[in-house]
Amino acid sequence: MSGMNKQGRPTSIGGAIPVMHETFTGNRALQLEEALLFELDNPGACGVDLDEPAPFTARLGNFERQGRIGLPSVSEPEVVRHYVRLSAKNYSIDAGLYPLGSCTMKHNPRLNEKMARLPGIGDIHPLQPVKTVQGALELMDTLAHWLKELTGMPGVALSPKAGAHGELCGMMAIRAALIARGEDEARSRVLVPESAHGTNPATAALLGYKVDSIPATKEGRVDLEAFKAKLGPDVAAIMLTNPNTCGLFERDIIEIADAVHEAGAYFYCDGANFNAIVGRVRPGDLGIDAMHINLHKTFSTPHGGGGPGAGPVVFSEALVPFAPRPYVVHGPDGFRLVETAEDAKADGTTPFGRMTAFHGQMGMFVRALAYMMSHGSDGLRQVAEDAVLNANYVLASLKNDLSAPFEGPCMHEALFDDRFLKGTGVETLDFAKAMIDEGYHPMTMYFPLVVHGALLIEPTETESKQAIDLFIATLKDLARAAKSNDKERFTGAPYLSPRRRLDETAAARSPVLRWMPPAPKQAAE
Amino acid sequence: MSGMNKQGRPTSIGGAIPVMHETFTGNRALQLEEALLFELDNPGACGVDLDEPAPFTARLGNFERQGRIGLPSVSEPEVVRHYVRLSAKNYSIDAGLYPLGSCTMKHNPRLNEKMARLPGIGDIHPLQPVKTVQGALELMDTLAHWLKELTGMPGVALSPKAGAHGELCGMMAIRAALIARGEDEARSRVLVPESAHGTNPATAALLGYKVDSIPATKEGRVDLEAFKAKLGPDVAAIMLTNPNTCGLFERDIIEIADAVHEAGAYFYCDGANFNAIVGRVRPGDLGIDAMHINLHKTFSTPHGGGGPGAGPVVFSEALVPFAPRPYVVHGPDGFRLVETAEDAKADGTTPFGRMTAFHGQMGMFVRALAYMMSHGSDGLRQVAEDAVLNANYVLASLKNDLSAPFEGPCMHEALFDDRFLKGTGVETLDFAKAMIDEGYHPMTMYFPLVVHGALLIEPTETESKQAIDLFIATLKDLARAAKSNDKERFTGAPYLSPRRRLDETAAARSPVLRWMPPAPKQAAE
Amino acid sequence: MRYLPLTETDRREMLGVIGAKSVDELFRDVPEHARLEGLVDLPRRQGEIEVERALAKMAAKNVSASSVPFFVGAGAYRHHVPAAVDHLIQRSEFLTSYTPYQPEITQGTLQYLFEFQTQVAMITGMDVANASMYDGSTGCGEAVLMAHRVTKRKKAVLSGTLHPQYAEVVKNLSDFAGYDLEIMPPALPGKVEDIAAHIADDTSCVVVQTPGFFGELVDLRPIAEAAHAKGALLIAVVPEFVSLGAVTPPGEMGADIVVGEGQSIGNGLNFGGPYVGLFATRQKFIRQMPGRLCGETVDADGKRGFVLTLSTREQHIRREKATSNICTNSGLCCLAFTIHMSLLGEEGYKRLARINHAAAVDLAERLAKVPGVEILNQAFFNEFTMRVSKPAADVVDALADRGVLGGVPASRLLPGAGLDDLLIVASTEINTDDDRAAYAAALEEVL
Amino acid sequence: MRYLPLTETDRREMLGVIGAKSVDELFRDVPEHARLEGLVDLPRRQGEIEVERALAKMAAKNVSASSVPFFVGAGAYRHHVPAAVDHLIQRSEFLTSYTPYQPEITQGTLQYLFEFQTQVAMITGMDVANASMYDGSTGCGEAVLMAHRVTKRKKAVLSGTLHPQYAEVVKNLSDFAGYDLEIMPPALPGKVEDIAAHIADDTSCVVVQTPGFFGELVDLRPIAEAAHAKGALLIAVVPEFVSLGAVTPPGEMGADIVVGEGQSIGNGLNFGGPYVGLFATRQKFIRQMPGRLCGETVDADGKRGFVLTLSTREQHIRREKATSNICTNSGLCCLAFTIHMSLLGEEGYKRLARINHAAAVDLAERLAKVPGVEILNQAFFNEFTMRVSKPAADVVDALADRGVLGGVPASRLLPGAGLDDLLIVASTEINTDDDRAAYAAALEEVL
Ligand SMILES: Cc1ncc(COP(=O)(O)O)c(C=O)c1O
Ligand SMILES: Cc1ncc(COP(=O)(O)O)c(C=O)c1O
Repeated sequence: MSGMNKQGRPTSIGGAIPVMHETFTGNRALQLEEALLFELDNPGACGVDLDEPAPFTARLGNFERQGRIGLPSVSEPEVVRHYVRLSAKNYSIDAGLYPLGSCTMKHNPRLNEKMARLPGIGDIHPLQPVKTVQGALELMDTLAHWLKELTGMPGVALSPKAGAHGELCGMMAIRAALIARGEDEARSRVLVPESAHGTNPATAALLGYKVDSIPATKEGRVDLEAFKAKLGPDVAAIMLTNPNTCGLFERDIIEIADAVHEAGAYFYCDGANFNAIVGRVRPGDLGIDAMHINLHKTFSTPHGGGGPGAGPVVFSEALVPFAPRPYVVHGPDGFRLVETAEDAKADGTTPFGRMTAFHGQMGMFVRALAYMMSHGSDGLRQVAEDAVLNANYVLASLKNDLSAPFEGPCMHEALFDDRFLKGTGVETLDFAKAMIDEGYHPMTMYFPLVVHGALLIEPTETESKQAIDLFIATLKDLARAAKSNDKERFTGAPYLSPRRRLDETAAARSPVLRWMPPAPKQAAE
Repeated sequence: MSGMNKQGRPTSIGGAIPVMHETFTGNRALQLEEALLFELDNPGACGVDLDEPAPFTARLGNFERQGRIGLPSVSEPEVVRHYVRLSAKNYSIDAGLYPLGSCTMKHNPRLNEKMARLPGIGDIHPLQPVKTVQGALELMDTLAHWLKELTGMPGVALSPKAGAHGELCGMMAIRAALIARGEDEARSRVLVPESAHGTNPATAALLGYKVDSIPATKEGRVDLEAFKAKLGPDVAAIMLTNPNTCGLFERDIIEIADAVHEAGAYFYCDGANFNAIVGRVRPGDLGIDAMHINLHKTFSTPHGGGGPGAGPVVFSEALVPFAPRPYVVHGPDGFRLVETAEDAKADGTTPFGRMTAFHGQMGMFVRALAYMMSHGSDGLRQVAEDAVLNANYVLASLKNDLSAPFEGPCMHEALFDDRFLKGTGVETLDFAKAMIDEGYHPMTMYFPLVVHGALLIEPTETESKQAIDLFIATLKDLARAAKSNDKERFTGAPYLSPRRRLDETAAARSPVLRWMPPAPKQAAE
Repeated sequence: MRYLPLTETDRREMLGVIGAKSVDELFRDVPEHARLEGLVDLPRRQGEIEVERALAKMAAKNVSASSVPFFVGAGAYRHHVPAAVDHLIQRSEFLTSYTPYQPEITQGTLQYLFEFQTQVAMITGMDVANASMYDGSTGCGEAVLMAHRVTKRKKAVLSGTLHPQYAEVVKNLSDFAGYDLEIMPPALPGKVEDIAAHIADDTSCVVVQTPGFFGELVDLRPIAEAAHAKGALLIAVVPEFVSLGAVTPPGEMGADIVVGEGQSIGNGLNFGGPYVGLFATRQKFIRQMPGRLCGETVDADGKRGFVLTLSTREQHIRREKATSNICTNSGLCCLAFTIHMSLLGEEGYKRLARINHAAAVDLAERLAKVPGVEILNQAFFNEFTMRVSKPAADVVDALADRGVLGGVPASRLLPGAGLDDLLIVASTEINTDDDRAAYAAALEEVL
Repeated sequence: MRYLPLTETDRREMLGVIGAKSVDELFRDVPEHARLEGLVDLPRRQGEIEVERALAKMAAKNVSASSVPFFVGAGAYRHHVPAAVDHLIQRSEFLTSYTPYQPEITQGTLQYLFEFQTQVAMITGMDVANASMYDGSTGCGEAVLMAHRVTKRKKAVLSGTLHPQYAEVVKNLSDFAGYDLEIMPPALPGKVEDIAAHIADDTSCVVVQTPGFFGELVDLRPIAEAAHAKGALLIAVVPEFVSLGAVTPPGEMGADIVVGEGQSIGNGLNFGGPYVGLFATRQKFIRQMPGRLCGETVDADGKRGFVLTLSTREQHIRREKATSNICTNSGLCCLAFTIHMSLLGEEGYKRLARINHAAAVDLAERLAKVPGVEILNQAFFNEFTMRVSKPAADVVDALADRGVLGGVPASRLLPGAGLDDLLIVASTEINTDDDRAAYAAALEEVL
């Protein structure tokens, strides 16, 4: 443990040491305030040097833009400083443990960033002649091969843009299969466990399905009996997350799959948690029909403050024929792209359609492939094992300090509820905010919904034991403080971040969604 | 001015708002503590994957290394986090105004970083066959051309590694010329103004010269009479900085040059402040014989926390024949390098020798050239004008709040002394440290030596008026506070930085210059 | 393995704390026959050197846009991205952070999203914009669904100006979600598309692209009028966002929703993704918008700050009642967009647009002189369509053999539509005069 | 101009505050005839696109090491630099900060310097190291001056193992500073250099390189003994720092000062610079060291922190009495070094060294089979010298024509020394078996 850590030092609010808390600038040494970009506007400044084109006759018709747009004029040094200062207001994986359950905030190797920027990868156009992008198609084909091998599934659609888009893709394939069977009209219900991520019901609803909720057992898993009772000839599919959002493996998954298939429905699996089992379990061996894979979770493409991601979907034999365009095939003259309905007809397939323009998130494909190749079959298996080990270590170490709703072992994440806070006046939210002062990003809170005041911790495999030990010690200290009436440490938290607690209610009540130029000052004043 | 700045808010120490000042981890939200690398050691972890070579017969003789070196074993995620966390403890130009006088902390364009990383620039070996590096030699030749045009001097040696190394190079050329004239023995004295940067006397002394100090006038410039009185047949050279380290142009520079030359000596100019006059004044028009140019100042190659830099030296006709190897020549078959004494003989020149292995700081050359080409002749002139304008604006705005020892106009930097702090109990150092809490890097302090408690402010041309206005307002507020007895704000400062004032005396008294493994614990305890 | 910090010793100690004998025990909930005993059939771990070598080899098989005269567009455009952009988006604090759900320690992301929303709203001439969609095509699909929600109608009309793959995406979504759709035939430049005639009382929206797929600028005003007269919305689609530096924005021509592809600003070609969907609308529709929104507020000390807001529209709160299922969006691409736009500013953005237009006009003039070429467009921005005297696909292939990437044959996206002789060509600020001369010369050879 | 934030309005306002009519007034101290009225005769400002194009064009005229089988060494070595290194050194906080004179807000730089010093001391087997010199060659010059200070003597002896350009740098400095020097003739592998015989009572130091310029490893122990017996110091020079992962460090063989070139770790070839000089010595000599030193201390709250220390040795405090005139050093290259070394760690560093050695042994074995080649070395690390049957300079040229960069002819650095048939060849972890096979094949063709 670092000699610099103050473990064991008492925590206090206020106190005797002279702490300077207001400065003239509002800055706090390296913690710098930053104006809005628009407030930096200085007409005449510019962050690029572009020469005015030589005089020519415009051919814009009547569509020449008139008047000011309102964009601020800022020089390059100021622009760079603006974003560097903003960046310093963010937490990141590179700064510390980021235990957001379900989000899989793991290390993002810089090799992958470098590979994505090779001119032969980053600087090619999706509609160049295919003979000029054979390497790109090879890369996609290689990625597809890895994904199929790792999941044990025979087909994959690479194009979905993120997990939720993958869900849509998978459910569309299911729908297409049902249409092909002439059962689309009849099957209007989709079963979704209570613990599911919001995208699952949203996806099903988007396609017009009725969402039917499956209750959970006391062990945090699908209630098999309740589930079977809900099955019927009007069920199109089940959308099940496995490992589930409580961080648990669905023990009955094979029975579930069998029952689904028996009922003539399909089994969609939310694969957001594939990182827990990669290399150790192949979803194809569990009876799954379609599953998306968040390349930005399991395969570490950076989350980038909210995206972009990539959500390839693997398919069972039953669904492969319906997988969307485009896809890559390897023919005698090299790689080809099947892009249009005509191409598909020629290829003898029946894709349900197209999810997006072009071919998917190439920039994420190369990163994910670099990650996979770096780990290899052995390393990926170790990824799952270490992720699960780290989570169980957290669960075992904290179960007496926090409260755990379910028995272990867990998979890649450890779920706690708020029973340990009962009577303290501290809520899950407060507890999380106090972690900020300690230098941690909070865990996922209030999700999954099946548990009260949930605290879902996913350390991932890229955290060291040393880092996790300090994290555990900190949470123990916080739990102790909460229980010993040190309420202000929580309800006022965070104290030390660039901003203290933000008023979200006010924000939603009268939304201010953009900057507006200040009203011109009145001449008389 | 930013709406987020708290100008006009009173500053107080301690106070009523509950400020949490100790955390369990020692972290303060985004301000994170970080252990020493060695404390992260975890044998078995490793940040690279290298395969053991296939068995082979070593040919190391008896020199196989035995035993542990002691290097820590750390995985890549931990290494990345270590340095990201360390970085967050640094101030930088990208974070804010960095007004270090004489150091020229200006914006570092990222284009230049990108250019330095082109494989054809960053990934070529200095001893490849010259026919495989024609573009590199062209680049050096182009840079040389720009430097000669900008300075109005006929020759340049590119190889010196930094400013001080350039000084050495220039003084060696002077010495070589004196040797050629048979006057080396006779000329043993070098005149250096009191206000000179430490490298000037150190350089002269390194070459065995007696350093003779020239006093300054009340106007902060070389005392012409005193200087002339010091001239004599034993003087080898004068080393003069112009604009000088008080930020002033040496008005009598041409008279000085004439007198130097009349006395049979040479005129070395420290060109660290060339940024003040680039494009407006050519040192060649001032009678200078040799001058180094800090590419890392005037031409914005990044300072990198202390280096690397580059210090090319331009030469007058008198010194060109002695310029060191290597240099580039353009012949009928393209560019050639004159590397060895033999090459030079063939080329008919008489270089004094060699400053360094290989050919100099190519990585800096490309950055500097990209910077020059971006600005062009017009932009570079504007650089000088804006640098001087910004400095004069600071001087004019603060001269009534701080105390200015010399009349303006100044050149690229504004010098203040500590008279304004008289009787406040606040010293220059305290004043500077209080700036840290306000989010500023302090200016250069206690330099130049000709002024008491000097505060030397160089805003550079890449600061906006808005940024400078806030800086000025902050210094005014600090000056006001110092004068109104708010002493604690200064003497205890900084309060808000990652570390508070560090004990430099203790560090020097019993130096700890490296980490040592902790002594093994005694078994009995 | 370099990315895995745990050592065997760590693992043993941790298993001890957990009270498990082996890691296998932790996987005991996995049905036995589904537990893989050995390794999957894939290569073992590799070092950086090997991975880099393998991927660089693939990359080397592609012709990169920087290596040839390059004129390919049709929905993705090669522009110069200032070096500062790529540098800044790689900062750890941006690259390796998550969606800003904890605003106290994600003000960096939140503030740039707020600024991004403002820029998009200003440029499109709309009131508000969201914090991005996946890309232009999926944004287009979402816009149609939103129009259905707003109008409570079920039928959209897609103009023949719309990028065929965008149309396919809308159709796919529309079909599966059970909505109606009318897709008009390709709208060739020179012929006016009478879309107003297709707007009926049950039409929820019309979707029109400008510059259109064939490069032609479209007058949205009459379409907006016709749509509004029937209570329908006008959705304007702008895949080349640089155009709005020179061209009247849809917001000033009556559009109700503007969907854009932001790739052109700050983002590379990337073989088609990731890109960034821009989505702007009128204030009154904000509660029907899909995607994340960032809003201004204050913190406990009264200081200005930003938060994600109106999340009651979103799946993580509203689940099956959400306006969209989108979760992860295009965060980092927004950042690239907004940084590049900040560098450009008002003047730079407009000038960039003028340079693009000049480049395309120059190219059109040069190519028009090549025998066998007819330029179809009247009013265009940086892209136009030409009729060539041989099948366009063959022409493009033959040009590629001569080291020129000359554009997109319409038949690649619209096979069997009788458009085999049409070639869509773009020119931007990255093309030099030499590039355009090389194109004309090569085309002359090929035709 | 994109880097200049001031606008004409700003300038006017600021001149007003200053009380000047024009900026010319601010330059009034410049003698009139030295004021340039017009612009210097150089091109005008250019945008990023143009600058990038021009420099890329120059770059394209060079054969980059990554594009061919590459075996050039002789003081600069191509190694794989992990991607994390280059990413991290570009962080604004490292790249755009100054020398850490204000320790409260430069702990980042200071801590890595402290760690760097520790790594260098450990690897060389010495007590302490400084925070870097410009490069190995100038560090070597400084080491000789330091030895003169320590011993109060004036004469150095340079072994024939020393890189000829290092020797030139030392000679240059030594001559101008008025010291004596003996430079021994090139020490070819296979012949033992009797340097001990050249150590006299007035000898301040002997300077020996290992691996030597011709790749041969040198036994420093007898030299150290001989030097110490006469009260002289042994300065060991290590230009290929990867070697110390496999080879006994100078500190264990009696060296008093170790000078290294750190380029091999974390830093690219860069056509010769910037590189990073490593400088280590015994505790007792610290006050005679040149360059910056970082030391540990505590802050006002008692927390551990770091500062630059012992600056009374340095020019900014001591001026003409300083131990050196060095100011700016190689900060960012130290950072690259220390990050790469952190990634390597004990195991990685040693393994990297073994891989290098294996690569060179394999290459030597392959080339030895080529008719006309004789390998001279007995004990070497990743570099060796071969005698070839034609002038080595011609051989290297002919190899280059065949797309192989085959090494450095000794005659390039030692012309006229009768060594025209010697070729110095290095192989590192970046070379594949195919690379080495290609070399052997090309060499066979050429000889
Ligand atoms: C369980 C689960 N399902 C689906 C998703 C949606 O994935 P994405 O954000 O990539 O659309 C997430 C991501 O947050 C998730 O955690
Ligand atoms: C006036 C002056 N001269 C010389 C130098 C030395 O230059 P360098 O640090 O590049 O060796 C400096 C830099 O600090 C300086 O300011």
